[in-house]
Amino acid sequence: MADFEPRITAFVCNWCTYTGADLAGTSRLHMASNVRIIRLPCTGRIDHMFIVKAFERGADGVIVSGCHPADCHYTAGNYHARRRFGVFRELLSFLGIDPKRVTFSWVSASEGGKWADVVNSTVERVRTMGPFDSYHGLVGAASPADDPFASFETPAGATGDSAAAPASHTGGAS
Amino acid sequence: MTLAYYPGCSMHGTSREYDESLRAVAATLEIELREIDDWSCCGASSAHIADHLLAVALPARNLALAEAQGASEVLAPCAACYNRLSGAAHAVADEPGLATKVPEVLGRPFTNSVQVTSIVELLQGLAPAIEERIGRLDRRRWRGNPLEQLNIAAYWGCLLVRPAATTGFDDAEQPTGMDDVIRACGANPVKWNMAVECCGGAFSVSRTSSVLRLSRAIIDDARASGADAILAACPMCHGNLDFRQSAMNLDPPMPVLYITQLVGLALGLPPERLGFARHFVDTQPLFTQLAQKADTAAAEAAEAAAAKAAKAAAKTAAKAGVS
Amino acid sequence: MSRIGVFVCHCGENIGRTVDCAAVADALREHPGVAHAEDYKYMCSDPGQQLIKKAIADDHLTGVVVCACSPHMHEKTFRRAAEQAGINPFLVEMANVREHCSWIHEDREQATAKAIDIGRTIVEKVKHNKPLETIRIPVTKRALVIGGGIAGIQAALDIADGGHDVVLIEKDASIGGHMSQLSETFPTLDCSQCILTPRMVEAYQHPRIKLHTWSEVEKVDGYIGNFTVTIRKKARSVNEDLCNGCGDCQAACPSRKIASEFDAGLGKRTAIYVPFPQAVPNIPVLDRENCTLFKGRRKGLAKDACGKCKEACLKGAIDYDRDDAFVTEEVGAIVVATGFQLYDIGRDQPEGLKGYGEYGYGEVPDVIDGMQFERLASASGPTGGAMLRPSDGTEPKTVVFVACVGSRDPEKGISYCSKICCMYTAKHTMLYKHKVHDGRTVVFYMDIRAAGKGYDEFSRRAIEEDGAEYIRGRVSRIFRDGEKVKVWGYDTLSNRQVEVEADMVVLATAVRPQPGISELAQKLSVSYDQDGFLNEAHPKLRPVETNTAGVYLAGACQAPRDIPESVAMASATAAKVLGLFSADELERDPSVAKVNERTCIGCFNCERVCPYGAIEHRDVCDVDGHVCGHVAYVNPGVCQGCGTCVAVCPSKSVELANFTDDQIYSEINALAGW
Amino acid sequence: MGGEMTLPPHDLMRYAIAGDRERLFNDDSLWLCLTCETCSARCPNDVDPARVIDALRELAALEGAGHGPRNVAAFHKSFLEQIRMTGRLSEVGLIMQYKMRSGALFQDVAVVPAMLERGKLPLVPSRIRGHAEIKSIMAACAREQALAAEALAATADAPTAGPAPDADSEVAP
Amino acid sequence: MTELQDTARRLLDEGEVKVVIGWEEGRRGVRPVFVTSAADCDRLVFDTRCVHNLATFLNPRRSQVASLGKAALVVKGCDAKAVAGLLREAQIERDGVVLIGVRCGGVVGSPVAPDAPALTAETVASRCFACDVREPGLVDVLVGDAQPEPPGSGTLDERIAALDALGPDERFAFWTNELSRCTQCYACRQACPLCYCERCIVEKTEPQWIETSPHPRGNFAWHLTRAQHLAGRCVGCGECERACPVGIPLALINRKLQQVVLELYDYTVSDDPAVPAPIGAYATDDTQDFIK
Repeated sequence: MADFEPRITAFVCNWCTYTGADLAGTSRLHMASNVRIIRLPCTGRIDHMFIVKAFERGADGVIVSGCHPADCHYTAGNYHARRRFGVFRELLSFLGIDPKRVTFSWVSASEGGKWADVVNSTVERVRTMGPFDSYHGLVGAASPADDPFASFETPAGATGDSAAAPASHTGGAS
Repeated sequence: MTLAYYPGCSMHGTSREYDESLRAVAATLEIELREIDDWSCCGASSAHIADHLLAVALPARNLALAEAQGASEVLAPCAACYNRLSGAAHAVADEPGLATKVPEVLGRPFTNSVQVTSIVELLQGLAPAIEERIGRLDRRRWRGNPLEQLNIAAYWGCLLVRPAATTGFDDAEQPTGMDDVIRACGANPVKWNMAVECCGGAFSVSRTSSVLRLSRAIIDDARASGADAILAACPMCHGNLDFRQSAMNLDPPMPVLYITQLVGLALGLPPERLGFARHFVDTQPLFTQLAQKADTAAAEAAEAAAAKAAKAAAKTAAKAGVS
Repeated sequence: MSRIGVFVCHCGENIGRTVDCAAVADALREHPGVAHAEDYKYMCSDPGQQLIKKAIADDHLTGVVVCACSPHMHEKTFRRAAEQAGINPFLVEMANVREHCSWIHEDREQATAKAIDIGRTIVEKVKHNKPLETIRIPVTKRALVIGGGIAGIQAALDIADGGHDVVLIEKDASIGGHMSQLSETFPTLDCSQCILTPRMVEAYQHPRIKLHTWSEVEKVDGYIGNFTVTIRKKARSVNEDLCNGCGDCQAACPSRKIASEFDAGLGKRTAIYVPFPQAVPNIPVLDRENCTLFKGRRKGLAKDACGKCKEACLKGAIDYDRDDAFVTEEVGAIVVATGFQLYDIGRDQPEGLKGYGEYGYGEVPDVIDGMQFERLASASGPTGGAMLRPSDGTEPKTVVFVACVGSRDPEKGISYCSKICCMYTAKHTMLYKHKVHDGRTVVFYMDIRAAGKGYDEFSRRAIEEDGAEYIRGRVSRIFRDGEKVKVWGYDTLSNRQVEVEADMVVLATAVRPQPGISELAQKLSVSYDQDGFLNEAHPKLRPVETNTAGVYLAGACQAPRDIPESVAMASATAAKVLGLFSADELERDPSVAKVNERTCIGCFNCERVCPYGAIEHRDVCDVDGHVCGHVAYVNPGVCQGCGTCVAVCPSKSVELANFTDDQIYSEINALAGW
Repeated sequence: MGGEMTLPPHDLMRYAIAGDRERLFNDDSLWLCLTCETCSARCPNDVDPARVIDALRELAALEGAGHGPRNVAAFHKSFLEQIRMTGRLSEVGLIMQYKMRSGALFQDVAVVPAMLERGKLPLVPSRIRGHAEIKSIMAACAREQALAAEALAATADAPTAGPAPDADSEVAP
Repeated sequence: MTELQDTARRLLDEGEVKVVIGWEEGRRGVRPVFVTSAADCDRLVFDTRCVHNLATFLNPRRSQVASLGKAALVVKGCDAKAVAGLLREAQIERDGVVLIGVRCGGVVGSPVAPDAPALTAETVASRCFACDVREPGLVDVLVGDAQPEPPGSGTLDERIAALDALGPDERFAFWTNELSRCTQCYACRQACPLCYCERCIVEKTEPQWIETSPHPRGNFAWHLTRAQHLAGRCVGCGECERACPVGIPLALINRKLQQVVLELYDYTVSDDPAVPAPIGAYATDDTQDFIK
């Protein structure tokens, strides 16, 4: 899958990784452009549903990154996140969603280089894993060609009455 | 304890006494040295200067042979061979591509599984065994361990301690392993400054003037630090310090012992079996000097003991008198 | 329906070079909810901000998105501009298309597409932004200064002179810090005691400064304006109120062979001691580690082995059974001025550092470090100022000074330059020559870094007037050779190996942060870099602040600093503190959590995870008034807005303003199409 | 050996950075290095001068810029020749070949009897069974070097990055 | 089970409780019963068919039960763990309920036979294997005689191990097939004693994290969230699986997370309310091998 350009959503904490990414910018460290960053005050704020929703909306990989243990601006947000995602990662894997699609990392405000590595290595790893068709196909995620805001009118692919099995639902027993 | 043994080319030639003393000590300490069958030269500095791949392949061939012959650890007493073998093992492990390129060049399988050990690591590990065995020697024949009078400077040279990445078993700047072995043998290690300076190595033949300059500085510093002899653990260093010393016309000359010879002496092995006769700087004066010092020391000790006993007897007598 | 204004900045060339700003503006103009979109060369400039104000007025904007640099740079600038134009500042957001896009990609097409996505994500977020009013909380107008060196003293004096109370804590028995150990200070060579002691006394006698020496910070709770600091007053074994500093106890103390920390190990002190004659407060401390009485007690002896100091004390101030006491102080701001320690070249090193085996790991007696030389040169030092070497007390005729020992040496684990050594090494050569006129000084250096006012002239004076031989090259080995100390080096300017037979060698070792700085940093939740120095909020724009509001940095705890810089930083922190105390109430970022009491079921997961204890229980009464349950309530004053409670709330009953689920959901949705 | 070199290690690094082949290869300093690794152990900036010098020597050999002073080159060539022939190094073989190549016919002649007396000069070189292997190893390495030489030649026309050495720069004898 | 009946009668007579919640003989096997008068206490039974987790009736949201007044609850070991969960999360006060613990030697798996069969390896419920609370600790009164170790093998753990052995894609196919039958009726939520939220996240619309149409997108999101909310809290009573009208093996997911929480944080769900749940607490040296 050499030419496939994976779509990666990154949930990062404002104090460490976001500023680390800023530092990567000020140091002009070039990296893959497949990652879109969503800023949160702390990894403690990152809910497991963010990851699921990112995949549902077409992401092929997700990055969750924040302050190193003991460095959290709010003292313990990253500790809670570490426990929450330690469990959630196993749950994802048990339900068949390959945890290698999700990168968890600590990147501090002085580690611009490390952020570039996390981005590049995740993009490379997800590129070799290929698009997340199994999940996107199943859940009828918006494919790039669709108008991104179609999902606002009716659930993607549904024909009016959402109770009936939507046309695009290719999963199920088949 | 059995060990694969990689002698290296000089063990059968210029440093035969090192081989003889090593085999004698090994036998005494029940270590079985199994020489690697059909070993070849490690290339020393010449291969190292010519071509990096050759410098790794030549020693690697010996590691491959050791592997094929079922060894997990190989002893390389010569510091240069130890450095090349250990360097090759690290190069194959660290440098990308070598792990596949080297077996290809060797034309034989090579999984880089053999651990390379230096003579100092081995003897430092055996120090307790040496001490314990010295304790069991019957002292009458030896009038006490004459080595206790021996002040000796432990000379490491460069290839045993540097580069730290591939040698690394002791501190690169202030190594102490040889001092432990010296103390285990009952002798006293001398505090001096040139332990890790280079002796001139391969220039022994092609640029002897440099060797004389470097080796002389080492011997002078040992002398200034009160050493009666220098302890070496490498045939090239021994060659430059002992064989080339005649050109330095030092008075008195500085005897240079191999570490295995010192251990041999401590274990009570006769000097003939340790190859002292092969030295250029005669070691006999050193032995006679040690023996004399041991006698005088024994005599003084006897006198002091007698005086103490006399004083104690007088005291008890006085006390008896009083009560 | 939202009417959002999108402004795409070229940032001169920084964004424009790789991102087609006009295309971004056009793309976002088509986006549902965007009423106005344009691009401009310098959005943060005054005309740029005018564009925003004009658009807000003309197009009745309900939200603004500025596609430019990181919010950490100009979020405040644009929010202030929007506020002046009449809309709530929290309806303005930045889309980071510079650090996160234009600077890190080359392909123009990819960078532009990414910039559009980033812009669209933030536009979607702003649609869900709510107007927020800043939170006002009361400020305790008292400051805490940690560290009684020159920086701490200066900060305390400035704040106290500014009319506010200060609590000054010092770990050692007396304030003064490393400066009190120095003999004379560069570049003016004035005696450090003469310029420092008056400041120490002034701080001691200042009515608004409360001094705790021999004390350390145990715990810090609360947040800016409302810190509660627990201070551990270590057991001094001397009652500060009764002691009049007469010194009889020190005279009576039998153990007199303890290495004095103040004299950097060269001099000796008694078990009960005052570190130096001009100590403030002039109250001794009993070193329980080396005191015979306490050694006996630790061995479990029935009868105390000593007690001479107690007998000698006429005021009865000595009290062996006094334990560590804890004091809590309520303060509104904290200044950290903990200073530095010198790198030690010894064999065992903390994790990540290596010692100098090639310099003998510090086992050669006549190889000393800069602080030890200061003590030799100081009149109050072990040799009374006479230049005598530690091994045999003779006067060294040749002294070699080695610069950059540890500093600029990534191999040993310290890559930075310690800044002050070039200057104090030049000073040392002058001090030595002023005492030993016929002596020879040799300095091995790599580069002379004397960039302060009058600094270079000072180092030239050391060479031209006092005859210091400066040799440009590193020293490869230092070893003891009989009575001499042999130094092998190289002179790269004359391309020759150099060997100096010296009588004494002074190493200018690296400056490192104080031990225990990382524990203190974690108590203050301040971050620190890999060398252990505390991280400032912004290296250029907020050098004395930290990311933790209300905590400020002064002096060498932040990076190697000389005295002028430490004093300047100290006054800067004082200015910040006085600014904070100038208003009765502190305006706080309104991005705090809020509980929807109707759907909260009172499981209090949120209370368990809140690091600031901002969650309180609120009773819920049924129709006829008696309590039928409890729900959570977030105290807006305490909440710092981390959002951990939002993530652990199973029923999503708590929302964090400005980072609500709505906003994040819409951001994720906006990425659906890319 | 730094004292005997006109270009001690840090100068070698400087000219290597400048890519000044002229200055590096027309000087014996490269070949006076004993790889005693002290420079790499002491460099404060994690530079590994020992490896750089090794590489420079290989580069010199590849570009046919010589093998250093006659004696040193003679020693190393003879050393490798010994290995090629018997798989091991016999001192006698080495000395003979070295003398022929270096012309130092009478060096250490006086010492030979003392050496023989001490049994330190085995006259019959011991040949290993696998000496064919050694030849193939050396041949393989030589091939690799040849490939490297061609690759280098291809880039040789690219201008060397270093400043053109000015005419009067004093070149060591 | 006269000891149980006598205890219930005593509690009602002394007026300590207003209602005793237990099991009674029903038309097709046993069913929960709310005994409010001493006379009805003889109807109380306890045997291997009592699979329900009665702790769910302590949920304050069940106003019709709450309105009966202070209750006494008959609890097996697993039920007691659920009560501990409710106490831990401040849903009930310890002195607001009387717990009658019953020594339990295991119950039958579903479907529950009308008569009380002897327990064999096939009929026993998979959750009873290696049960560590055959004698519940969190009780006011303990009735019934000691029970032997329940028979049977760790079928639940074996099935999980089998799933773990598959690759991610095969597991994804397995769960896609299982979850495709889910109609989001939330019976699993209603049956669970620890799903007591008045307004569940799935009913939140602004934003609607979990889509409630029976479409794979919502199904995966719902079951991921339900499992994550129960991580370190679920006592493994299996009621959710038993309540599921389309027979989705939900107990597998919860049991897997029990294993994960034990493996990562050495935490087993206990009937001691003082021990905090793992999610919501942390240790500075938690494992972080999965973090770069």
